[in-house]
Amino acid sequence: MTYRAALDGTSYAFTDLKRLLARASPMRSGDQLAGLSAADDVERVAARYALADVPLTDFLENPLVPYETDDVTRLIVDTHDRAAFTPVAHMTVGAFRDWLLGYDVGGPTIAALAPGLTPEMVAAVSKLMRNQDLITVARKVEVKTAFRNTQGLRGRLGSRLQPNHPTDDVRGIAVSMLDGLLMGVGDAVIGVNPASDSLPDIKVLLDMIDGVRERYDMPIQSCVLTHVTNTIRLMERGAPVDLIFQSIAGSQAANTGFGVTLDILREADDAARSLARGTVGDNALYFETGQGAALSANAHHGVDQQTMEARAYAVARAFRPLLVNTVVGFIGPEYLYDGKQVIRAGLEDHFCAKLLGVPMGCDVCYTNHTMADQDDMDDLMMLLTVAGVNFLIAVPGSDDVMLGYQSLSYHDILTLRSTFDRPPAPEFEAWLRRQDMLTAEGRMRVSAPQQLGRVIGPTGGLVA
Amino acid sequence: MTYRAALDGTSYAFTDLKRLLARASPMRSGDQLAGLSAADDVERVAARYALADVPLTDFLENPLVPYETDDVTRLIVDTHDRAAFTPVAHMTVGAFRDWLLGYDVGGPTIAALAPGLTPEMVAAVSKLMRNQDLITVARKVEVKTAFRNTQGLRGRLGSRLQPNHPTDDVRGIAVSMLDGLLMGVGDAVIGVNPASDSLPDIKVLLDMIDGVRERYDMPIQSCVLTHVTNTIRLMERGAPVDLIFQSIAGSQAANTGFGVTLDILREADDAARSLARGTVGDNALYFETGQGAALSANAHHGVDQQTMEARAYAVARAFRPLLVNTVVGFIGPEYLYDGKQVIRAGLEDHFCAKLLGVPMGCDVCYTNHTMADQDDMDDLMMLLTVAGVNFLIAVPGSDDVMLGYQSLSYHDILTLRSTFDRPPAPEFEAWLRRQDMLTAEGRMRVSAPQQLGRVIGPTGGLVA
Amino acid sequence: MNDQTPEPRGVDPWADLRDLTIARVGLGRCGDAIPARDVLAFQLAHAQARNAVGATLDAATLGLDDVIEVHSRATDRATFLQRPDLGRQLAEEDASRLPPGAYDVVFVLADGLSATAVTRQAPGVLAACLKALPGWSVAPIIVAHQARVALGDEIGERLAARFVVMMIGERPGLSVADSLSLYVTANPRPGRADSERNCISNIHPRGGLSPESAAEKLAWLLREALRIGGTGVNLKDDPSAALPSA
Amino acid sequence: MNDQTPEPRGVDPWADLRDLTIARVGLGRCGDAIPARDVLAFQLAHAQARNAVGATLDAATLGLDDVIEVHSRATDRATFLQRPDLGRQLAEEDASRLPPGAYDVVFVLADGLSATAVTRQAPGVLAACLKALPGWSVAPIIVAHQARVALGDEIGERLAARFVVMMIGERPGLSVADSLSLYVTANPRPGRADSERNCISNIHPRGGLSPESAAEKLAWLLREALRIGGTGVNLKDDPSAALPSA
Ligand code: B12
Ligand code: B12
Repeated sequence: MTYRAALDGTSYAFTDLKRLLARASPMRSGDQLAGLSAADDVERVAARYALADVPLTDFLENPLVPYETDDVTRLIVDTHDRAAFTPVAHMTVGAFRDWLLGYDVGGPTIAALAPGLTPEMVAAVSKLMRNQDLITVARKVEVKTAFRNTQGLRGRLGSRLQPNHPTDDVRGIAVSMLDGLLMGVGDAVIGVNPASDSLPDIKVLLDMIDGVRERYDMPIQSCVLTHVTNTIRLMERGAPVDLIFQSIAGSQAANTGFGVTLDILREADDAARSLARGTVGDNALYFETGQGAALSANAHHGVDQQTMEARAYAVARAFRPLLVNTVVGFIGPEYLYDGKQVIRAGLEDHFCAKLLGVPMGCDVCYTNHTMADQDDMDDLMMLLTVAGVNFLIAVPGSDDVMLGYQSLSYHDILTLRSTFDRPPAPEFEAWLRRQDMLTAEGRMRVSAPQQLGRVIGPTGGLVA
Repeated sequence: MTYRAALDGTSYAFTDLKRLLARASPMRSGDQLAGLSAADDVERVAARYALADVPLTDFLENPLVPYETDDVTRLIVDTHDRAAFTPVAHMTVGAFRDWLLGYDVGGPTIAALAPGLTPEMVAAVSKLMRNQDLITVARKVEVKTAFRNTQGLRGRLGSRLQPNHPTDDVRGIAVSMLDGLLMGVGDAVIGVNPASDSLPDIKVLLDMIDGVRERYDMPIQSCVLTHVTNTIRLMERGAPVDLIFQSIAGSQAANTGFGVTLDILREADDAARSLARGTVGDNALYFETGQGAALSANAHHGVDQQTMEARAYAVARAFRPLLVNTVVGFIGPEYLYDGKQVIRAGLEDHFCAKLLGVPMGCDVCYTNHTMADQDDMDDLMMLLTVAGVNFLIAVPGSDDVMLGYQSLSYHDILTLRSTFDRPPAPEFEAWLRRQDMLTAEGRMRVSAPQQLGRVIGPTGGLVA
Repeated sequence: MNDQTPEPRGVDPWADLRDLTIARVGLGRCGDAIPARDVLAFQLAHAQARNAVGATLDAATLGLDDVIEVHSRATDRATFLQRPDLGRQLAEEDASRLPPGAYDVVFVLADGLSATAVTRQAPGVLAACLKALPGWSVAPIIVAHQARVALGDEIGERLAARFVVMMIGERPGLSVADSLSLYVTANPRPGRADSERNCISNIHPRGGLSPESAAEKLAWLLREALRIGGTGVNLKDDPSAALPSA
Repeated sequence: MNDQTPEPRGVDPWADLRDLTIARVGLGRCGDAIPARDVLAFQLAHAQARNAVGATLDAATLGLDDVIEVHSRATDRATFLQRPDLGRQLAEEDASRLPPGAYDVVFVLADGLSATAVTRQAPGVLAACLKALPGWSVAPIIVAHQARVALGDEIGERLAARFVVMMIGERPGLSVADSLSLYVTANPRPGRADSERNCISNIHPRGGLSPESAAEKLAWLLREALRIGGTGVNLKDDPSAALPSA
């Protein structure tokens, strides 16, 4: 089906929905790389005019990636909830945008709608939104999840503590972890990316973090972000696994490139739930996504990268995860060229996920081959906090010494908490208070490492 | 005096303070145009290392623009308050940055310091700050002023209503004004830029706005932004002048290019005060500034554009203005190339002005020859609101049909008020309530133009 | 698209008022935001305005005889945009083509930031100006490429004209991409400050100044400048002040 | 610069702990923020890391005899950065220079995102690997320019090697700009997914993996791959699982 718009006498035609969506996307290096972008800004606006008139039902009737050969499409189509969709079933994409922005449409209304929305619909509507619109709508929605604490509550901001080390040295990781805990970071998860793929090495890390958690009776959850199949094996061997991690993407082929299937994820979910290690909730999966992952695996089916990203959220929500985050600037300038593109993508990803009911966080980050710097990250972290992001990721001094990129620093989390009055998860906040790490005004004291000294012994030896 | 830094064995020398400041500035097209930028990022960081070690007193001893030939320098030096300066007199620029960020240093401390700070000191320290630092420090400071309402109160956000028209048609301007008032915009000032330089034409505008103000008993102030010498003449003829406007810059030569001297500004201030039209205060001047104005007039004395801009604030504060704003993206890409540079400059300008005790607002804007779009403006308007900006400028639908550039829209002011819970000046808020234009939750109702129908008669005829 | 307006759909309370200005008034609201249709209209105008900045001036399309074409030192559009300093200086090879004469005024048609403005408005405005200045000795018409306002200073000096009038394209706006300005400078020479000029702006057919009104204002300014001995901030468009001494 | 630390100046409670990691721990605070000295150190590292991305690989400096140099279809650094697809395909003229042989393994020294990593680490790592694989039939060493990981697939296929080992420069980080990875792929051919490879990363002297440890891991992976019949997610670095069947 061809979509059309006529502007000032010139008429523009877009031969199908996926071309229309791609042409309507803001300028983005990944879509240019894939040869999908609009030829110029006028064509881009023409595509948006045409898109504004597309009925939402068109997305149900015309899957962008074939149902027959793609299990993500099947998941989207087969789990679509027609009843939930009813309130907006008669709308075009343009009307849907305006409706979402209305005062009458509150968080609960949008949350009730989520099972009736498909990733393609939310990607489409995001393309008609300015940055402020993405923020205005996203901040209406509260997506709560829980394991040993409660994430996603309005007015709070979670954080992942990411204490990576180039050789997964357990003491080195413990030092970075200590540094973060002393700054009140880590309620969302203490999550290590392991440099190594070795199961015994990974088990050492899980044991160390769990030991510290138990010793200090911390209401947090841990995770080592190795491949899901590794984590399943580790669980079988009795390792203390709280959350199971996996990178996911928006097509079956892209997930195959990551070495995962929906079945493996189902197996992981069952395994985690059966352990029942959560105390206040049972959301036990953790997913990362990022625009460009599908294209990078040549598994994008001619669909623009932001729509493919939104499809990854459909995968995520099927498994009721505790945490999902886009590692927005991580893959590099081939997909998001500069700070401006990273900021826009971060806001889009957060918006789309929240509309789909996904507990969305973000790794506000960039690589050294991207045209971006810490000023852009300051902007994005603040904008996402305004938008009500569930959690952000932080590393010591913004420098991830294993993954070779820059994320936020622990200090940045402090800045956000002070500036926007956003405490961490309530259970974790109470714990910080019990440890006397908070001042009366709720600020983190400057504590010497001895405060949690038993994490690391005085000579640097690990006491655990 | 030469300033030095050694990095990894390479040593860098900067022959004087103005070169050092220029090399320490973030990459910026105006400084590149002036041939003042660092050669590359490493030299830029080297300059910052050297700058961090410069004692603040160096700026007092080495004026960047000669005292003998520049009255702005004389103003800065002659009005410098040594006693107020004492708390930081021993510090280097680097120590000053860290001190400003400390929890102990609150708004009142910084406000007390202001008369002891020179524009060069605040420009210098801003160069060692990330965007978040500029925000963190600026939001500590409250700069209050008043005329018919109170501007600059913490937790509030003012707005200028800018109802321009290509031929200053009084009815056309009234329509744009009505549109803004119905959206609760205009407490800072209803300020028209006149296309024409004709005194009779300008008087018609002043009479119209003042008539509407009186009829509705609105606690607002008006201004027609013509040349200060025009406004003085108009006052002599009995025109209802509330605020006197002038564009100013950071050197005597640049001000000469604008056709003003400090004496003319003094005369203006006296004239405005003698009318005593303010009800709750007597701040009666309004200034606009913007990075690049001095360079554009070839009056920058080899000083980087951000430092020259901060010097304009020294001119401003000498006249206790009600309002000052940077028209940050207005002059064009020759001075601020893209959205990133505009955002950074907006945050710098606001920070520097607040540190100097200036009641700072911003025209969040860009021209059509700049690499920027409305998304960048969304980002900047939100960041400035977080930073506690006194007021922002807005025009109908973001499109200034006379000046040919894009500012914020009236709607954007609504968005900021809702998102950050920032009502306008208290006197104006009370007025809106009296007119029944606010809902119980403090949101602006959607009112038909008939609400303030007497501004414009039903057939479009001006009733005033 | 706008569910919040209290009026029934179809009745637009802004309809009459909208005729009074080209400003984007009465857009309606969805929550605090601008409705989608107007957001898109804005984006389209932005894309078009950006294209307008890049347009170039073709002297042949102006329909004028005997113009002298000159260039600034900015050799192309990209350089022009980034180097305003070069746009203010005459290309070396063009200087010799401007011999001095006993001229009262020289008109320069300069692309500035909108070549389209010059193409569309300048011929009409020029004709009206010439008509409004009977008896004035007018230098050959100059067409200047990649020109900023201050380029007129060098042109005027070389031609030894008493006044230079730059007819220059203003930065393209969203609603009007072809607006022309006249900048008038007495005794032009490089180094003149903007405070030594006067300006008549927003000449275009979409609610802007008409060629006739612009010409009338120009004629008034030029005569007044002769009377007070210069242009600039001291020359006020203020008939009531001028009257007593007139 | 840090007034808030409760400890007396000069006593740094982090001193010992800092030896355990190159991460930027214990920075101190001014309010919520990082002190100026560390902000500047960060900015310096950033400027240097950005320069490192642009570095190019000079095969002559590797000190190896008889290498075959090949290029991807990305003709220069800028193209390489923007077109990962081209970095995964062999330049047409180079294909013929890779005749098939009966090789167990081919080592490719590939610049990837850090030519410096290859220059500094690859010779040592290669030597250790060759030592750890006695009896293996090793193809001529390939040096690949403007190369992504997947370029090894085409190289391995042309040489008819059972395994390809890409020794490739990782994206430069702030603290380490010369870290090397090994990516191992069995039965290489274009179209292999990343799930069909294994990876050994972070090989560098600043707290990273040593050449010997990397070589040992590689040898283990290659032997295990022979045993289970392939590389990828099914090949787990999990000695306890391998043991029973060993
Ligand atoms: C960038 C990156 C990614 C990107 C790759 C996309 C892209 N276009 O660049 C994304 C985010 C998709 C990714 C995903 C994963 N990654 Co990764 N990744 C990296 C990182 C940070 C840099 C790699 C690099 O510089 N490559 C060099 C350039 C020149 O290569 P390239 O051709 O441009 O890019 C290719 C490789 O990066 C490769 N790749 C990336 N990660 C991995 C992981 C494995 C196991 C393999 C075989 C290949 C692979 O995929 C790219 C496309 O072909 C490294 C850390 C490091 N310091 O090296 C971790 C790293 C290599 N990844 C790792 C892991 C575990 C994963 C995941 C398996 C995580 C998960 N549980 O799902 C997934 C799946 C990867 C897969 N496709 O099978 C581990 C590997 C551990 C190990 N020794 O096996 C590392 C060391 C760090 C980590 N813990 O995250 N990754
Ligand atoms: C950009 C601009 C400015 C910039 C100019 C800097 C720059 N580098 O571009 C800044 C912000 C500094 C500025 C300042 C002022 N401006 Co102004 N400006 C404009 C604007 C929006 C666009 C001009 C344009 O497109 N020029 C074309 C390009 C190609 O020229 P250029 O060589 O690149 O730039 C030169 C001119 O723009 C010139 N210029 C700019 N404004 C003015 C004003 C006057 C009176 C003169 C003589 C020259 C002048 O200065 C630039 C450097 O030489 C116009 C509105 C419009 N629609 O045209 C108002 C406009 C021309 N400015 C106006 C005014 C009143 C002023 C001020 C006098 C305000 C004040 N009270 O101080 C000051 C002082 C100007 C001066 N130097 O004497 C009025 C003129 C009214 C009139 N008929 O006289 C206009 C029409 C609109 C307005 N009300 O603001 N301005």
